[in-house]
Amino acid sequence: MTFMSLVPRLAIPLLLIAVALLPFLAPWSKVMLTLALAKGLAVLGIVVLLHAGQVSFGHALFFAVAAYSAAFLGQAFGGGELVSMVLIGVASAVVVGLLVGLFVVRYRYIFFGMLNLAFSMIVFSVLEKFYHYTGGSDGLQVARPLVLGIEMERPAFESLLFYGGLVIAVIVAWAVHRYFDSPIGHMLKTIKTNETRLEYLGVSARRVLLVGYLVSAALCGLGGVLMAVAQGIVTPEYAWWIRSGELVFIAILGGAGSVSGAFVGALVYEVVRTYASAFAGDVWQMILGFFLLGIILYAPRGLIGVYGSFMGRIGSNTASGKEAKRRAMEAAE
Amino acid sequence: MNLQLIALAVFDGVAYAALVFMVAVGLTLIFGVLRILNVAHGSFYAIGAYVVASVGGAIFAAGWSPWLAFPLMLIAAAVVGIVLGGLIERLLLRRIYDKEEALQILVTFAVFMILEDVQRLVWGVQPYFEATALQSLGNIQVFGVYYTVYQLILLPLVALAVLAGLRLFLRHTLSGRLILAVTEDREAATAIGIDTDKIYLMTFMLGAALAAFGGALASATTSVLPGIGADMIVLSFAVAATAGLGQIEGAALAALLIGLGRSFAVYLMPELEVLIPYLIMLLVLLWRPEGLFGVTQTRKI
Amino acid sequence: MKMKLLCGVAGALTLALSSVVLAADKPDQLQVGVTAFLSGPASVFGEPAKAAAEMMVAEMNASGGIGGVPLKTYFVDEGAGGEAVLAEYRRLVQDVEVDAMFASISSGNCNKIAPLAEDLKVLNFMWDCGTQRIFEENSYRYVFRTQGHATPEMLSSVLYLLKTKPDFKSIAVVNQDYAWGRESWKMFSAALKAMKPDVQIVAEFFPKFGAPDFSTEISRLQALRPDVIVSTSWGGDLDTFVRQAAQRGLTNTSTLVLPLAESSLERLGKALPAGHIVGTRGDHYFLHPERKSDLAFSGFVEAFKEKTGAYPIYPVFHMSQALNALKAAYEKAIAENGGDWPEREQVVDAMAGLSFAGLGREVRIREDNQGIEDQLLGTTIHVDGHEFAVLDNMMMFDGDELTTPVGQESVSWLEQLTPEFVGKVKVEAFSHGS
Amino acid sequence: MTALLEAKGLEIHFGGVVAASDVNLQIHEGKNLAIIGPNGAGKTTFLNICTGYLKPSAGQVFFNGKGITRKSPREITRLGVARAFQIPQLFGEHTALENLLIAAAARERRWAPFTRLGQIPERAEMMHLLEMVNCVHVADRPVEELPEGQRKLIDIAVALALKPKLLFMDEPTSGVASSEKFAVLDIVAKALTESKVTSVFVEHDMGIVERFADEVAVWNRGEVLHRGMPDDILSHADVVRDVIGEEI
Repeated sequence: MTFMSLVPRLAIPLLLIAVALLPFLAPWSKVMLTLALAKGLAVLGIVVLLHAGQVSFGHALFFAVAAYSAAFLGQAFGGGELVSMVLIGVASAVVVGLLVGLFVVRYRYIFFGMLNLAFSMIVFSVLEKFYHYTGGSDGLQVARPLVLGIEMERPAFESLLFYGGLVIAVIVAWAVHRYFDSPIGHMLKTIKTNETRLEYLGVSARRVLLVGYLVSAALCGLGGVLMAVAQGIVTPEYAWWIRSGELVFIAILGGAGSVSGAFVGALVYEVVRTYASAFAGDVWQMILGFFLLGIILYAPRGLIGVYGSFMGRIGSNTASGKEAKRRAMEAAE
Repeated sequence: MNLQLIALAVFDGVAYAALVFMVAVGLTLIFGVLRILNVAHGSFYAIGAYVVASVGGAIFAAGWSPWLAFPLMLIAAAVVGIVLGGLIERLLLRRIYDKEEALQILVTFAVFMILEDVQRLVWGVQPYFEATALQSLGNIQVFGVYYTVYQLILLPLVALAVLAGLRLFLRHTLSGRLILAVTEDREAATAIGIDTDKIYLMTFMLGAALAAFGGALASATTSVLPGIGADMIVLSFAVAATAGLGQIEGAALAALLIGLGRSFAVYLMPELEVLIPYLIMLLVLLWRPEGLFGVTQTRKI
Repeated sequence: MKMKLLCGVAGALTLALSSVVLAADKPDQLQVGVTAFLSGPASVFGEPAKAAAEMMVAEMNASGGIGGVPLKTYFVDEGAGGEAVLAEYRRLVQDVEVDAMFASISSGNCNKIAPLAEDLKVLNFMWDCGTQRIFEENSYRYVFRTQGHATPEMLSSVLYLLKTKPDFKSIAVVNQDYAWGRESWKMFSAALKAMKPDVQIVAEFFPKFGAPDFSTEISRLQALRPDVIVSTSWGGDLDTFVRQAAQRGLTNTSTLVLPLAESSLERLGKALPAGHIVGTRGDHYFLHPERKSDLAFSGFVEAFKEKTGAYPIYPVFHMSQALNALKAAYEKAIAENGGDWPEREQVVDAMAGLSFAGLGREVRIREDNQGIEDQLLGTTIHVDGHEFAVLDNMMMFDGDELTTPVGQESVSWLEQLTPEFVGKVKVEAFSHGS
Repeated sequence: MTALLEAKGLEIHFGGVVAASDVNLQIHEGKNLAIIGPNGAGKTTFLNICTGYLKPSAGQVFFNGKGITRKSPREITRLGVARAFQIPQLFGEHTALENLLIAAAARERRWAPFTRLGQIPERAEMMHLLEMVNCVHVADRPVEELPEGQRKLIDIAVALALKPKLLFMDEPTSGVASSEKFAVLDIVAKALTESKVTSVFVEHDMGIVERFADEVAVWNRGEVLHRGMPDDILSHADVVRDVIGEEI
């Protein structure tokens, strides 16, 4: 086995280590990376639905529901407790996911996307309008919660969020990976390719999609809670349609359907966005827009796909080229 | 709520619906033919408004007749539709017709993001306000309340004219019939030798021009500022989806429904105002998944 | 396990680095980060403030900077969204290691940044945001406000209304639907109900922030015919509302009270008719009755108009206050340090009880870190020489009397005011010509 | 002989086209029934009604004596009725083996989220099925890459993977090269016998009908015209004129 053929297999652990070490070099980046993780988790939710060929333009809804649940919990208990925030946040995302999901899994494609959009805009409007309960468009503060009963200073808390988030992300990514490889995960994929056959196997496509929908809602919820505690504030903008679009954007950017792509995409997006808005304040949206166009037109498999074919090209000079390419793709997905 | 207030709410709702219709009908037309949900549609609306507000501001300041405001709106809409719409269709959309729906929407989303910053670079971030057209028509008093003639009479008339014009165009001209043919059955239309490329281009330019025209008309009644496109696009999504995507007359009715719903909310429960369009859309789609006038399609096995 | 080891090594490394203590030598430059809206609707405030900051810093540096050290500014766009602002704020503090931060315009951002600044131990001036909550709910060492807050702004508006139009019966409100719109109305109505208990509130509208159209609300208001309509809106929202109200004759039947309209006067042009009440969020007015003949003031106003094409509005004044506060604090700290360049903590100590003046009257930092600023209001009038409405029948209110006392909560403090307060409050009057 | 499936008085029309008009038919256990008839006679419609894809405007369908007229394809499938399609309905991105494994997982209701599809206990059984339809060599290739003939076989294998009591096949040999048709049907027939499945198949090739059908039903304009043993039916004058003649 040559060194080159090892690279793809090591890529993800290497990237993880690099990300884990970054905050030591640039302390300010810790929170940015935490936010990237939060978005990555939510994007993973989008990826789950993309497996079924469905695109939700309203998934920021679950992000917001979980974030607000955590915020309400924090306010009700004067600070709150991180673990319960995560649990309650994710649970409420799942409950809302069930209510919304029962309706939307009856629809496909554009109607699926639009109905999700409608639900998210309703939640957005409610969050924005019912000022006395939700703090209106300014949102709610999320005070730094206790962690298992321990009060933490900001630097320690931020480190905990980042490294804790990283560990959770790795576990969740593995779990989603396994879910995709399970029978019901494969059935989810068949909603995209042939739903009729699935029904003719005696399986309810709606139920399969509902399971996927709940998984995606839970993932968005997890991302939402992490975002809420990392930022210390939740706003209705969490549920806005542009937020949902951003999640889909990142999913495509990273590599549609790819688990690791969700996080790679989120990381790249967050870095580009932060730097673009710092150094090209007038045109950061434009930069992101061109970036997105370039990806869709020239690299439809996203960053992960670019990486895969890059490794493949390097590898093809060696005897085990094909093998390296296959591994790179495998490692990527 | 007495009769007077009901009448007032209806007037407000109709004026609002007229503007929303203009944008939504372009969106739905494009979807019907190209099968692409154009997120950048809101940008055409905004750019139409900006062009009229800035050019109008300049020429009226130079002492030109205020009546030029009306032809200016038409010209601005046509220019935005042909130049911007044409460029986007030829350079971008043409390359993605065979891609997945999600990617198509994202391409228009990217265009939307780019155009947002283009507007900011060209027109800055300060609001424009150019109400010459509105002022030149004066006010009218109804039930002791002053309305502008522009909003109460002109806008609904223009919307009706656009609706009638579109019907005429689609039913009674060759180009229009070709568009309808492609809307109804894309494969069949291609099979009988219709030049779909040309139809797509024409439809996209027409749809973009309608959105820009909506913006041009709105510019006389509102401030033109960054972000108006983003709000308008979700609203016109709601209208188009409520009507059934691709339904032109349906869009008029849905716009009216949403416009009236919104203005009655302002009178009865102001808190619900922003919620109304989405609630209406949701209820309609839950009851009729394809929208009020949409058609169900079954798959052949 | 591996992770633990890595953390340990890297941790030791950071410790070693941070233990190299830097002596307070005179730096090459004094770095200041400024958050302001450079995009989005609120850039109507951010852009002029940025232009003003650049002009004022250039002028300060030309005359030796602060204690001989030139200033360098970094701008952060609040329009990029809360999360980008916070990331950039951290980067400036932790990476660039700025000496002070001016943050921010948005109250929402102030809410987020105040605790962060406290944790990062960086001197932070809330240079423009109005929320009164921050110092009422928490106490801070590093966070200061170099201007007044929403309570004196609202209270002075109510007082001006009651003094100039004591007989009005009914009032309606049209505010933007976000914290400022809601909170300002809560305070305005609390003060109004306390000092004029028989007032009738006939309608409360909170249209969406950035709403492009108020036609429906205006129809409703015309049917209701309130004597007074208050709106604390600003920017495009205020412009649109006033223009549409004027077009449809609402301004003929109701008096508008617009506490933030000083920032819209020039843009509104002739659309804002005479006879309506305008506030300035402090004593901020390009024809400041006490300063307009002052050469430093009028020179700046002219230069600003020259550079940006518009007269300075209140955020420009707020920026001048923040910069002058910084200068005053450093100079005080240098003096207290025997002429040597002060440590950062010494500068923070010097903020206590600091007085400074920007383009308006003198501002004083109170013991809760809140600035005390006087309030100027007036009624619109159209005069020759200006293409837009200017202020007449101006009143200057004393900030001390109008600012919530330390340790009290604004709304409950306003609620215990009495009708007698209107007569007791100290007022200086000016007319347009004076 | 008991009727495994019974259709009574089925009616359906699309616009002006009558696709089923008083269709009555019994399907007997253990027999292979061929349905023949000209295009547009309503053969596929009959299959669509029996498997729940279409709802008749009148009439009823019974399976094992139980009414299934208003049931969905999913419910009918779960009762033991499987279907192979004229255009193969497969999961294009999945491999041939995975297509079968998904069917097996559906049959056994394997919903546990952390079991791998490739490691379910039915794997050996599915490999055997692939062997039966001569597709083991393409087991690991995505079905969208395979030629139509193989896809047809896999489509039938997917239906068989459900272990149905009754199998509907819509033109199992269309799209298969004529030189291979018999070979293909031999494979299918063997598999059917091995799994003891009753079958109903729509077919245009009379040679195939003759060789594989135990019974034949003739369709025209939404009606069942004749029913009987292959030899009798295929020599029937009307049938020769209306159906077979057209086929040639």
